[in-house]
Amino acid sequence: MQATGWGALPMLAVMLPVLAMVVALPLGARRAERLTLAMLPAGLALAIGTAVAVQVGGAPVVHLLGHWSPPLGLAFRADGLAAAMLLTAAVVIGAVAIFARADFGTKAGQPERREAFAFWPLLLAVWSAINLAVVANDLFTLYVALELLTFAAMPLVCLDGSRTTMEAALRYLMFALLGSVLYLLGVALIYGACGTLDITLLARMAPDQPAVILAIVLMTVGLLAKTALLPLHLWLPPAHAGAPAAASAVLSALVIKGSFVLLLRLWFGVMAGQPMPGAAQILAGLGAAAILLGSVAALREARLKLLVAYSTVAQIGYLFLMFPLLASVAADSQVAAMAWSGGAVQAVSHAFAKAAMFLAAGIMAARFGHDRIVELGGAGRAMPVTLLTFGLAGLSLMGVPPSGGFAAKWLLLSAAIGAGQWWWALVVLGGGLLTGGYVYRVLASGLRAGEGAPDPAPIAWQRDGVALGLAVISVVLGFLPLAAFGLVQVGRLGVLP
Amino acid sequence: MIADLLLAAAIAAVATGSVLARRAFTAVALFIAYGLLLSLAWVRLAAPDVAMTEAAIGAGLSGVLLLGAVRRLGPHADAPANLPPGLLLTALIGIGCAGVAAALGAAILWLPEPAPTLAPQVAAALPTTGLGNAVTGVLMSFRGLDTLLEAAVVVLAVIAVWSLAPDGGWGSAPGARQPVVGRGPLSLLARMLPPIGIVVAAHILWVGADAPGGKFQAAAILAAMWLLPWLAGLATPPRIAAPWLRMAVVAGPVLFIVVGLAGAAVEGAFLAYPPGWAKPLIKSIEVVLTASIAVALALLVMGPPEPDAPR
Amino acid sequence: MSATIFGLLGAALVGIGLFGMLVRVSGVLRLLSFNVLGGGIFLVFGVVARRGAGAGLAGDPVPQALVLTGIVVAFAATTLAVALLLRLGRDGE
Amino acid sequence: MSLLANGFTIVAVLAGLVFFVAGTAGLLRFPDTSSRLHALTKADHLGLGLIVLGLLPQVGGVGEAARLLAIWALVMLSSAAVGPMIARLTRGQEGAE
Repeated sequence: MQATGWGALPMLAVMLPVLAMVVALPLGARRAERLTLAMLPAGLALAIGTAVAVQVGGAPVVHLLGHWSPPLGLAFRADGLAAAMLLTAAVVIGAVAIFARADFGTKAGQPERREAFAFWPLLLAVWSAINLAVVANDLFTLYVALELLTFAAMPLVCLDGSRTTMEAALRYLMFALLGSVLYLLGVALIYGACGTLDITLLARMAPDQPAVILAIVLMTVGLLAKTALLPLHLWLPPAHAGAPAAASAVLSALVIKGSFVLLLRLWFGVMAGQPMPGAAQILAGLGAAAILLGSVAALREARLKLLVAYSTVAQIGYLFLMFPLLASVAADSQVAAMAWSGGAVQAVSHAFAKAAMFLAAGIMAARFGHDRIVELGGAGRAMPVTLLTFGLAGLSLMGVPPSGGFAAKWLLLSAAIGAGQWWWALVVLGGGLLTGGYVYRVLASGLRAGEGAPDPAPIAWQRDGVALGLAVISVVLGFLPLAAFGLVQVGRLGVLP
Repeated sequence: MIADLLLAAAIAAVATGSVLARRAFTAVALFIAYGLLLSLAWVRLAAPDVAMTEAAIGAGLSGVLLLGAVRRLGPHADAPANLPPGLLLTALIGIGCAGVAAALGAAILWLPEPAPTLAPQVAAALPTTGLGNAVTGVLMSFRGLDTLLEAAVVVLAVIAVWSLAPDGGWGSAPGARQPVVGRGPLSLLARMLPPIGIVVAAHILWVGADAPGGKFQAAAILAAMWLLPWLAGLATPPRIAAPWLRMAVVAGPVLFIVVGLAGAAVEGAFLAYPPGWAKPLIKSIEVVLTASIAVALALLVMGPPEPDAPR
Repeated sequence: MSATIFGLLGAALVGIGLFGMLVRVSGVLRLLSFNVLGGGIFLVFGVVARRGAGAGLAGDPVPQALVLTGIVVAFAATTLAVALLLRLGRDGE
Repeated sequence: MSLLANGFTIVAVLAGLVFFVAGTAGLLRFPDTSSRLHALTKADHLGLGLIVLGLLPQVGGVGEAARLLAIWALVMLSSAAVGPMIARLTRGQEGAE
């Protein structure tokens, strides 16, 4: 593997947040907050730069650490999917950071608070970990990235210090640790069988030893536990619903995507030579079950934040519909390209929509002092922007045209028909209807005249603004011409010569 | 051969005992034995660096941590968080785990022959780093990024553990206050051992460039030399608000990242050391990193700040 | 030969630790099982390293270095879990 | 000379092993904690001491010999500290305070 120009961009996108996270500890809460805010434009610029370099060059951007090339050394490799995720992470983290200032900010002269001390470095840690998880090209470096992600996400879950969230955090930690060790076991087997952990080199080797197959099975189970695909989703609803709104947004939008991208790299990079259509059908079957059961749970849920969390369980299901489509057709075919784009756009548009939805839910819960859906009457009058944000994000999740969610679902639908697997198309359509059901429940309740409409608490307009901004992005993604999604095709491992 | 079989049988027995023990205290005691026996296995596998780390961290620090947890939880340590699975489910899980172990064993037996290895490449590239210990070369040069990220993980763990502090104690000293034991044997040990331990740690760090040893092992010993007086009630840890303490935790990782970024600026690649500078730079990073990791490991064992700790 | 013995031991330890993690209900015992499992996985790395001996080295130093990193990361995970367990135990009093 | 040294090593190490075996048997068979501790510490001191003594003629230099002796000294120190602590703990909490 050769280093390419502009390789320093993804490297800095990983290392600067790491440096900021480490430095934040001695700086203390107040200066850590300022440092985070100062990092936002830099991180966004690096992500845009990487995306431009990938798009213009038409090839992945590679940085060889210490000039050592794999297999001995380590490489950062930003392909189109990685660039898209870098951009998503930079925007979502930026919005969440601005949103969180009201909850976790420290005023001049105020003593450091525990929550404020922890929040900013944890946010920076999530950022660096997700960037690392999409650009690192070595399976063990990716293990460290996954651990970084877990160690940052777990304390975010129980930042409020209540017993309920602590229990949710413990359950999450146990699932995540089990997932990590299964993944690590796979790493050991792959090294033993192939003598390298570099994904690109492994993809060229097209290994088919039993040890590698077993490794992929173990790693897949481990990563599914971290991605929370049904039936390994049990930890997600209490963890994502219990966390503070800003943290929930990051957890649902970004953290689960790290392990998902890694799963794609394993299945369609390392194992590109060995299509596993049977196993892929099982994964998509679990995905379909997640869409169905997650949506039904969301329909029946009485609490707003839990509803949004169950919606995440359902939307994760869509991500797995691309597996059998990619596994059953030639890697360089049109159908494969559509399925790949569909999955990638689903990951990205869900990130924006879900972050917007959690932030909106957080604003409502803060204003009402509770998040019981039936008692949200009057929200439409008292906080129209918030409800609009929720609605726009909901449109994208449903897949109503024109929105990012529509683009994703339409691509998946066409790919399913193109691959002759029409049953997954039915799942996509049915899932959209169910999503519409639970989004409608919230909107209908919010638009009712409420006798107990709360006095407007002084909540900064920036909070509504960033939430609305994220929702708008999730919709606007659908206005992009399809060619714009060509970015995520650049450097797809399975189609490399 | 027979020695290996006996050792393996002993390790498996101790592990089973630890996992199935009825009382948490027994389980932890067996777990410490497990860690120590495992480090013997590492010696047999010709990995002295790992053997030292396993004994120091896997058995030593983890043992102290878990024993402390069992003591502080008291009866809670044995209390189930939820209902144990029924007999049938337990049997099914057992069959499943046995299946995983069998598949894994088969996969290991069928690993390709000759084994793929990077040893020749490491041996060929090692002279450019000026180091004699191949493991240190991998950790600090070829896969320096992993080590750097791992140092960041340790800092993050400190932040995460502190974030679990109960309300009311923010800024105070970490960990529960330890009873002062006065003139007992522990006190004697806590006074006599640290000077020796510090010398040993410095030695292990220093030879680590060329012989088995290095920063993790040295850091674990240093951390133990701080924990011992703490456990004896002789040393009160500083308040977590203390700037120097926070600086100490991050100094090593910061230096590592700054050197890495300087490499990117000067040599065109993150963590590229200029020719001839590799060994002195690596040694400097290792010294500072050892101190930082030692402080961080000790803080991790002590736990989050407590409201009843001395302010 | 010793590589084979310890390889099979590593596989057995993985099974034992996994069983403990799934069956034990007390938090501390679950955590112990996680560490037993981790020890088994590291042993598999060690066996891979030993099999890769060559070029004057008694073992492939790359997997050995990975284990060193892994042990520290696993320890950090254990401290996090212990802090959570202590917090939950203390609130339960 | 080397024959004599090797013979000494073999005899001393074997004797050390005998003490270890006896100590282990005592640890397993003795009825209460105090006598178990007695067996354990005696095995530690005498067994390890004899093994270190036996290995001394085999070492390459003063440094190695010093390290062997240091190991012995450290084990003595720690068992001297830990033994009474365990004894005190098992005597019950009232004795410990």
